Amino acid sequence: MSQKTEKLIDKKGLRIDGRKPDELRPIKIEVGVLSNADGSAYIEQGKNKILAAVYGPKELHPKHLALPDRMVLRCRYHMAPFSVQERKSPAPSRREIELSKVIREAIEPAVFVEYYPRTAVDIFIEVLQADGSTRCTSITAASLALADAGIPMRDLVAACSAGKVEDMIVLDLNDVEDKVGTADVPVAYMPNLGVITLLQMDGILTSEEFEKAVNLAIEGCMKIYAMQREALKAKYVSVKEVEE
Amino acid sequence: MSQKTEKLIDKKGLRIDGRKPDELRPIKIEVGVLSNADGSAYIEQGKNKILAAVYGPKELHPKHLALPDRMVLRCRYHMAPFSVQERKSPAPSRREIELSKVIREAIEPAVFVEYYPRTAVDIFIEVLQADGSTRCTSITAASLALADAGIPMRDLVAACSAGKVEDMIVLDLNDVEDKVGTADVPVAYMPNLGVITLLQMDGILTSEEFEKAVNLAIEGCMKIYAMQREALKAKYVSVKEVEE
Amino acid sequence: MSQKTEKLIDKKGLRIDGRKPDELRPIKIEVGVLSNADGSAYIEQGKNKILAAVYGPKELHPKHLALPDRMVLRCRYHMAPFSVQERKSPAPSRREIELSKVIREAIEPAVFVEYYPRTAVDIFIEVLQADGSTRCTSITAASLALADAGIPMRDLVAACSAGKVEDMIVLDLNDVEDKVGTADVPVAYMPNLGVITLLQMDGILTSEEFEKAVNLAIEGCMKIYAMQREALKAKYVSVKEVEE
Amino acid sequence: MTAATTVVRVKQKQIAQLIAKGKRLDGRGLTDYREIKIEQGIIERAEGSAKVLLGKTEVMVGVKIETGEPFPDTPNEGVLTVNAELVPLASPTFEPGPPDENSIELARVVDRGIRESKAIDLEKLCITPGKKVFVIFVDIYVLNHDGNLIDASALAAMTALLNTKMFNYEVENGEVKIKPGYTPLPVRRHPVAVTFAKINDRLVVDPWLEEEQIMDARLTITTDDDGNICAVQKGGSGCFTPKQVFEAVQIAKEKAAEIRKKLGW
Amino acid sequence: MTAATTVVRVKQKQIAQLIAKGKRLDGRGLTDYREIKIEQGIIERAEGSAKVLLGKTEVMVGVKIETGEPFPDTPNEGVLTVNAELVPLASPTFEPGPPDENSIELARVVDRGIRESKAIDLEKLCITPGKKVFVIFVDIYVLNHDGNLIDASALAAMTALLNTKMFNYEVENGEVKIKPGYTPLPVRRHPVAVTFAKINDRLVVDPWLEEEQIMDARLTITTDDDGNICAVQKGGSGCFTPKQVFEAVQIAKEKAAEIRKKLGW
Amino acid sequence: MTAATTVVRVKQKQIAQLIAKGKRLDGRGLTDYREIKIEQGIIERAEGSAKVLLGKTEVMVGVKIETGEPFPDTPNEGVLTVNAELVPLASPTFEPGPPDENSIELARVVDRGIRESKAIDLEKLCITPGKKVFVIFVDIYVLNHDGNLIDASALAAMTALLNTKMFNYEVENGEVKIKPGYTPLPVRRHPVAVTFAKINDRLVVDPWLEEEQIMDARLTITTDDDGNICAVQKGGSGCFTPKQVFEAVQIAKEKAAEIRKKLGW
Repeated sequence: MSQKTEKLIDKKGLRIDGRKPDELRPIKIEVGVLSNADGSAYIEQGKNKILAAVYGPKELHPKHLALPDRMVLRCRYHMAPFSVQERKSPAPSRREIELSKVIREAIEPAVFVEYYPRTAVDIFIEVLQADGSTRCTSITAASLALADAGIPMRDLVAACSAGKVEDMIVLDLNDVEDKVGTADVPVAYMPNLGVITLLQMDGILTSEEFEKAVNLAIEGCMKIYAMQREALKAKYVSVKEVEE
Repeated sequence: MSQKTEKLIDKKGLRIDGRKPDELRPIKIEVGVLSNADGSAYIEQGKNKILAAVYGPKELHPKHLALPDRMVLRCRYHMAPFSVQERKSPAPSRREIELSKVIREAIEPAVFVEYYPRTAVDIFIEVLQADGSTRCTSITAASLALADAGIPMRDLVAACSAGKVEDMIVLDLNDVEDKVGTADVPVAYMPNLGVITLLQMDGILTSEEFEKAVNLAIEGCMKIYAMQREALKAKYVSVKEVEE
Repeated sequence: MSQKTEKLIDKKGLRIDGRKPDELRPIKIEVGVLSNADGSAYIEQGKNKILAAVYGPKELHPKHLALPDRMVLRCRYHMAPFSVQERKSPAPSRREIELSKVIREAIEPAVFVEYYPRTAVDIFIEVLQADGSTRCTSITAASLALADAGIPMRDLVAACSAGKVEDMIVLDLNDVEDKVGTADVPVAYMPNLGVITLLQMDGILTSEEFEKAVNLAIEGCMKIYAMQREALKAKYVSVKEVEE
Repeated sequence: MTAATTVVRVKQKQIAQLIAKGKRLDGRGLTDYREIKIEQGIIERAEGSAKVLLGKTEVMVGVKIETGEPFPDTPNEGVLTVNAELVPLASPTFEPGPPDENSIELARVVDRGIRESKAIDLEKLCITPGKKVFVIFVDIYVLNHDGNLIDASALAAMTALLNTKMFNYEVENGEVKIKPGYTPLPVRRHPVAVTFAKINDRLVVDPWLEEEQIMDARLTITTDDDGNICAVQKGGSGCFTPKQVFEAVQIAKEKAAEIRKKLGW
Repeated sequence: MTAATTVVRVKQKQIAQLIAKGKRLDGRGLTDYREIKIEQGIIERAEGSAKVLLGKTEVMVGVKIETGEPFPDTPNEGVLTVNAELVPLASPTFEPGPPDENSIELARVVDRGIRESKAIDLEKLCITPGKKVFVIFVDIYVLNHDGNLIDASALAAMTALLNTKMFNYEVENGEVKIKPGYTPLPVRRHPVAVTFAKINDRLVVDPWLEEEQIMDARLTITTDDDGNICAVQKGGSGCFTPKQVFEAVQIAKEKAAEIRKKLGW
Repeated sequence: MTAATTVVRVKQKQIAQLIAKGKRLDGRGLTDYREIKIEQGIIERAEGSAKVLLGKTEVMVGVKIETGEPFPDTPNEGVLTVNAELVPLASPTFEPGPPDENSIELARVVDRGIRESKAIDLEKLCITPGKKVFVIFVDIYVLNHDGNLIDASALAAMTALLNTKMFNYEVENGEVKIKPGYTPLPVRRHPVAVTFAKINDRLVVDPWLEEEQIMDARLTITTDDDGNICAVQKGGSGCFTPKQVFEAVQIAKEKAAEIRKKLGW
């Protein structure tokens, strides 16, 4: 993260997009949006626009990759060429390969993988527009797509980032805050079980700041979790936090 | 197709290589030219020099790709690095991948694919020198190679292009006419059945011109078809249309 | 090999690193250096630093590649990005692919491949630092790694280069001699059987010079062979030829 | 591609028999399109964008503009690049990986329609002749595959190009300086692709997925605003009589005119 | 990844049960590292190099320096590139071929530790702003995999960077002229990665291979000389409670300080 | 590569037994080449071309000339690039795809013969030292594989180089201007590769496919016009005694001289 001279927090303590430090961006969730996939979800979080689809459980080819006692969960995080400022080549980047791995590992703890031995479940995530913290928004969507597909799960996984922007710990970094801020802490959380399933950090934080950021991100996850559950019931939900 | 200022039709209505509008380029055909392939054919049409070989029917690996009720017909159209003005990289281009598909789909209607279930037949086409309308010349050769391999067929497929060059609908475009002309219409045809198996077009034509071009191309196919049959009998034939 | 103006042989007939024409570079050999591999060896020859590991015999995937009457011997010669002056891309170069083939073919004559039908044995060679004649040093190491893995062998394979440097036939070319010299003749040899298993040459030699170079390289192989046997017993040996 | 189950076979038979009678399982006439829904400008990060719903087929297109070098044989023209991705989210038959023959064919057919109709005035995209031009990336992204990807993609591509905004600029010492404001991309023609499936020797327009699975062959006719043909592509392992082809041309002209009218093109 | 044999299962059970009691099969305490052996400067052809042995895990790192272009958004900074190869010599589970998700994750976690702690003064590696900078290639080469590749690789990378020598140079008409002598790379921070495995709901530091095979999840905390956190990475298909995470942070700070002290950093 | 059928085995045994008696199944003596037929200049689009028939083995070579940058260590020399494709048309054992070890070895052995004999005066192909030189692409295209691809390819490559015509040019402000007329490529040496198979401990020259399938090992000796050796390559999973190698060298010199004489080189 490189430091630049932009002013990210104004005199009132509000952020570049007018949010309070602990405020989420507006979120829209829709479940079951694709007719071909076994499960799907579409989410907008700020200007993030992300689709997740689930196919499976299904047979695995070649067969020697199948596991005798559990399903194989696979995940592909992919960005559309037009999702970012400079056109992205369609070939998967190193970043996309790493994120596919950590997202899969963030979701796998929630899935009863032993229910469908010898099968595969594929999670496909397409970032149509990227606006910071896409890995969190992707996990939130992927988790809903799995539930929509009827894959048995211990809990939904909700994900949200926190970070440090100009000496302030803030929730749910947008693109500018992610790039120009001091630190970024993406977290995925299973509220019912009280456990963290994704945790990364880059930047510089004291351990106190880190603890604060993780706890703030978990609070964000709790709010998102409520929306996820709402969306599963309603198949569609749109929330913008109002001034309290 | 970009318009340039070259003069493609002279005052007598003759084309850049002296041909009349409805005249084919000189054609040489030789069948059974390669000792390893199960069937093969070599064709020269103008400066096009093209080899086609057929291998099969044979086992398919991996086996789960085999079809229970028919053979799998595969086709690879490939250009030698030295076949064109600027050296072509040996890796298959997007154009070569598309042409491999449309050529396969032009030939498949002629083949009794159900005679050899669970097998594969490979058609390999190598363009040694390219001089316009190579996809048509390739189909003409591939069809002969299949016949030479003894693959059961409904009919031979003959192919020929027509196009528009300076307001005139002409037969069998050469390289310059293809690049500088107004439109190109490659057609593959099964004369006995009276059906078109390949049809593409790029450029600009009124529907009347298009109809005229397709009909002219079919006439070309009929002439080439006669040569194909001759070549299968003689294993070698060379034809240059003479002034009538 | 390009001719440059550096002086490679001094007035006393000594080489750029002080060696006599028929003198090997200092050699250190250690066998059984890696805990995961079934067999391994590390060798330093001059500034060459090379690791070889053997895995197998083991099952082959996909199974249709297995041979009913013998093992499949595979070999990968690979250079670390930092092993040469200009950083080498990690993707295998054409040179590495050729060397993997000739090294495999240099070692295969020594292996009783028929003892383990339907299996595979992998030889992995990593050049950590390259200083000329790496293919020979690699063969010497790979042969020890095979022995360390308990793969049944007719004989050890020892390898050494000879070449022509400023009108003199010399043993065991280093990097500078390899690049600036007139010719390079890498040889692999099985002393007990008296046969050559690798032979290449590039440069220009009369047939008399070539014969002399091959014979000198075989002498080098004999010396290295003695060290190999010593190393198998001692698991570690370090030899620098002393002035006689 | 895999063996169809019995239930599927029964449905396929039904679809084919209905078509022989001039009817379709979803109630459409043989030359009717499914409902077309278009959204545009939905990807703010892209210079142009559109999403087309053709029944349940869903295609998104994003347009990005960069600067680059012209092709040596057209030094005064910008570069148009059309790319298509059949992302695995859109269909159980799509696989991750580099573009296969289907996505390449899709991109090239859409590309030819735009290019051959000279829909974009590429000469207006030249910055410094022979050195620097604008490169227009048209990225087709199939989100749900329910048949007739070509027509949906061609519509989405043209819609995205029509709402594409280019930043204003001036050239100073060979460098492009961005100036305030935007101008639309110089789009002057509106090619429309109309695709037919041949089933039971009849032609149907805008085949949906289940029709495509049983069709003998496919034919796409792209026409421009004047009813001229600018691109044709036959696909599939079957054939057409010349009569069927010429009949398709007439229908394609009519359907394209209808669509152009509906979209105000 | 394949089904473990009975013998292996028994051993795995034993490892897990011991850890529940606060013990480890190899006699270490839960927060003890294996023996660390470091060699440096061993690859003369490289500008910097190191080999780290962490128990039987063996990682080599070579540093090469070339000139190249800066990234557009940091025109005044040199470029740091970290790459990792899991060469098949190092483990029966590694395959030849392009980098897979494991080697990419390894490289990126090590990269983030160095980059986010600003360990290298990249501004000192600029030759001509916006045009020419030094590019530092850090190549991680795993030679034997016995667990905890991240910590071993991060240690080897920092050791190699610390012994990296850059040739002296001057710029003449935009061309770099080499001058006699060498200067060390401007390294100013010493990030240390400390990795935990969660087994039987307990955290163990520096897991060896057999512990990794039964761990639920992995957590790496990288801290800088001041005890600030500069990179975190959770791996594996399990989870951590927030309490475990915060506990790990404290242990990581202590272990990193110990290592830094031992190495004289 | 697959298990040979009984009929094939019987034939293989016969071939081997005949060779032990100094005879070959096709009637040749052990050191006889098959009939060599050469066509040249057959690809008008290429600057040079040739087709060689060695019995039923058929190899085409095309030479293309482009301009490019020299290698940093030879700034005054043009660049020679030899590439070989074993297209699947030529043999049931060839597969489509990127070059495998066999095509790479073939290209590199032919390349070394031309390069090490200094057959082409690369210094005459320099346009602007260090900046711009001619790049000679020699593309080997195997059309039918009936054994001994190396010798056929080397012959075709040299024939194609010998009939290669370069356009005349002058350099104006660093740009190459084409002038009327052509000059031949500066070829000054005529390396010839002679390949041996070892079967039943005997050496045979110019093995055909069925001999290659049973040979223990392969040896190629390339010599120049003066009988000097300029490239050697042992192939195959067998071995040679030193005596066999030196014997092969003498035969190779004789056979190469014969071929050079026959071709008027």
